[in-house]
Amino acid sequence: MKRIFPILALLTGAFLSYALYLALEVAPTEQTMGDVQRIFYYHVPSAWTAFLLFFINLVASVLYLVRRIPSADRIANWVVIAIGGVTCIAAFMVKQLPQGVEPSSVATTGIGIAAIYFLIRRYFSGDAADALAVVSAEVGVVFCTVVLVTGPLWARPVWGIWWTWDMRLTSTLILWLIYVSYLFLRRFSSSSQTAVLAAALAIFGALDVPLVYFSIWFFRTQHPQPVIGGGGSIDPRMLHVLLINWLAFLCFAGLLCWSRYRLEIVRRQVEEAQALKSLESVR
Amino acid sequence: MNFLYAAYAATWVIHVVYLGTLVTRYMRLRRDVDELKRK
Amino acid sequence: MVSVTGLIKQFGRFAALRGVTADFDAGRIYTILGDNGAGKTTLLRTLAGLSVPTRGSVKILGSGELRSVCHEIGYMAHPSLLYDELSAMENLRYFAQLYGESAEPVHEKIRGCAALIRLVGLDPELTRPVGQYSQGMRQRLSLARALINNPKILFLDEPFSNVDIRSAQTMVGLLKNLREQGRTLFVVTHQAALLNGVVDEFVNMEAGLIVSRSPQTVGAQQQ
Amino acid sequence: MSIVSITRATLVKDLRLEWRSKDAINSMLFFSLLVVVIFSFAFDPTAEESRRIAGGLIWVAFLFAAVVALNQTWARELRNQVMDAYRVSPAPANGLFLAKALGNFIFVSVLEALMTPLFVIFYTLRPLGPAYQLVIVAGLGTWALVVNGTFFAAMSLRTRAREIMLPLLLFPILIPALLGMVEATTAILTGEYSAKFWIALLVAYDVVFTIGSLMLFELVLHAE
Repeated sequence: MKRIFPILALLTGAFLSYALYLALEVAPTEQTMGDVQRIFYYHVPSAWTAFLLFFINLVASVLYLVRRIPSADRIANWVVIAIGGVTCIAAFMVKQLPQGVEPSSVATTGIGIAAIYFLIRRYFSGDAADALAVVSAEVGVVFCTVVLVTGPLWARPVWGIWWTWDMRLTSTLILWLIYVSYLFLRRFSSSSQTAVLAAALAIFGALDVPLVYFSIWFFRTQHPQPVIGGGGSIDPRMLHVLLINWLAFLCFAGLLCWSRYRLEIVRRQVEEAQALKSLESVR
Repeated sequence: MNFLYAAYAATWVIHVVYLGTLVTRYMRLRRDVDELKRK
Repeated sequence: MVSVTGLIKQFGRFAALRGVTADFDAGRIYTILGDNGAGKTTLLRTLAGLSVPTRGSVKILGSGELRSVCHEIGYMAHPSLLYDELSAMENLRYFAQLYGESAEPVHEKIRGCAALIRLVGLDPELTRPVGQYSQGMRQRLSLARALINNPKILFLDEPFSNVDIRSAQTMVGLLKNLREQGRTLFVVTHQAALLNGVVDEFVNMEAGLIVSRSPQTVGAQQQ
Repeated sequence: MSIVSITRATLVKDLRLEWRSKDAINSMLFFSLLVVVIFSFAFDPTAEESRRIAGGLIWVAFLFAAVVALNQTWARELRNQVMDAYRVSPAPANGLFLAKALGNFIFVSVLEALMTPLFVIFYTLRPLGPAYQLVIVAGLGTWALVVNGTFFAAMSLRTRAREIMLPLLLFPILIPALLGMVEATTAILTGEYSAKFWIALLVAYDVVFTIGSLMLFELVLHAE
């Protein structure tokens, strides 16, 4: 198990360098913004990775709470299947989707949600789900910080302002605030049931996201301001580089999560061993 | 132009700092495990 | 009546309970002894369903689901668990409502609370807020509160600490009567001497484990 | 032993306790007065401009006073560990939660009732839009503040730094509601656009988080 880690680390490093090379050299220069637009290849993949990690945290938190009561576990399974199914059907039924969104991508998101839920449910039992929640929250906050740093660095040269209450940037900031408070709760908790408290906060955070989205969306229509990255179609070559970068970031995030997860498991074993003053639990 | 390199550099600084915290936590943990093994 | 298996309670690097397994029968007074940090209070709170064990299970009256038997449980601790600004009667009437609209009408319940207050040697008509009671009076009222729903099991955590002798002896007398009525009592205390001649079994705890249990033939005390 | 009777009994008990020793309400009223005066010093716009920023100003002042009040929610239950008496009893956890939330709602509303006229005096405010909607927005906004505040106050009991944890947990989650309150109030004061959307958002927020709190409170109460 230990031998694979360095090999994977090297591979990921190579992949990241290749992606960096693509972003800096190969991708076409954007006419209006010039080379500074290349920040796009780091800003957007980091955001997608952060959102994915926060979603994994939500799933792990729900699973941790739901697994304690068998009836709740069954209900949750059916709810997730329903979400997956409805999203797929809605993808093809709904006539006017928001511009630039194809039914296929909505359907894959629906299936993706269900797939992630059942994958995590399959491989992460009770305490492991809680460890996964900690890990995904922490690594998610790191990637979210990257987004909040690269965002203004991009907005300054192009629109002359450091910060804009753009819909995506603002919801990323609020998600960042929610998950930093999540990490604070875990750090300051003096109860032996920290996992339960953190899971409850994660669920509250998830309930908050759609409300954040709608409130910022309407706030935007009343105070129009420039939109980061602009909408509209994107040059296929740019899209190719973007996806390569995203893949590289996902591998990197996976590596980070894996090592942080190992760290978390051993930390808990050491804590338990110190508590019970016995050794057999440390593997 | 330097905003581009600043953004890329900032990204890697953040990641390296985080990796640094992971390494220090791992070292401290290694020390605890050895201590436990000795006891 | 009450059984625990493999109870572990871990607070970060410290474990208050490190694997407690025991069985307790009905109609007996168990006194849990041990120095500070031995896990006495944690064990009592885990039995009463106030503290969730990290591992292991608690079965009370044959049920693992503590919420379904909590109407049979009375709990009392060193803090009074009463509202200082309310009088004795107001306190008990409020807590009686927590135990639900039993069939009996309101005045029945009032008489029930008044009887309980008299049982512990206090005056129900006393309108003085509980905050101005002496520690002995307050602990006796707390015992009355723990008896509200006629519970089968009573958990008492340091009921006698800094309580005047007369109040303590009244309480010990009460505990004896409760035991006679077939209830099970668990008393965590440092003043074991007070309970001489009344205790059925001493349970000695050390560093989160039960190290010895010395049943007492009532009357013949080794200590 | 329905939730309604438990909630009523607990709420009546809390109000009686509050009435017996009015020190909590008096200190909070004076604190709110201080907050209003300080805010009025810090921001002293002309009448025309004041309508535009008054919404944000008033709600931040309310938030300030509410957080200090919410930190006292469980103070009485902790003083003599009375919470354990409740937790041992078969009474449902949501009964305690609803009683505490309603108690807080009344408490914070009293503070707002004092602060609002002072703001009107200091800023000579006269709403151009439909003034009755202000009461709706205040009610919905205060409930959003109080239902999450009570929940997170219970959650922060289980942490070391109790006083600071409540705002740390509450504010990020409260942002959409806060935005709704401020924008709705500004819309009504300036009368430039309708506050319908924001009121709808506040209703949605209240519904979502009341249900969320009722489902998760039992876990948080017994998480020792």
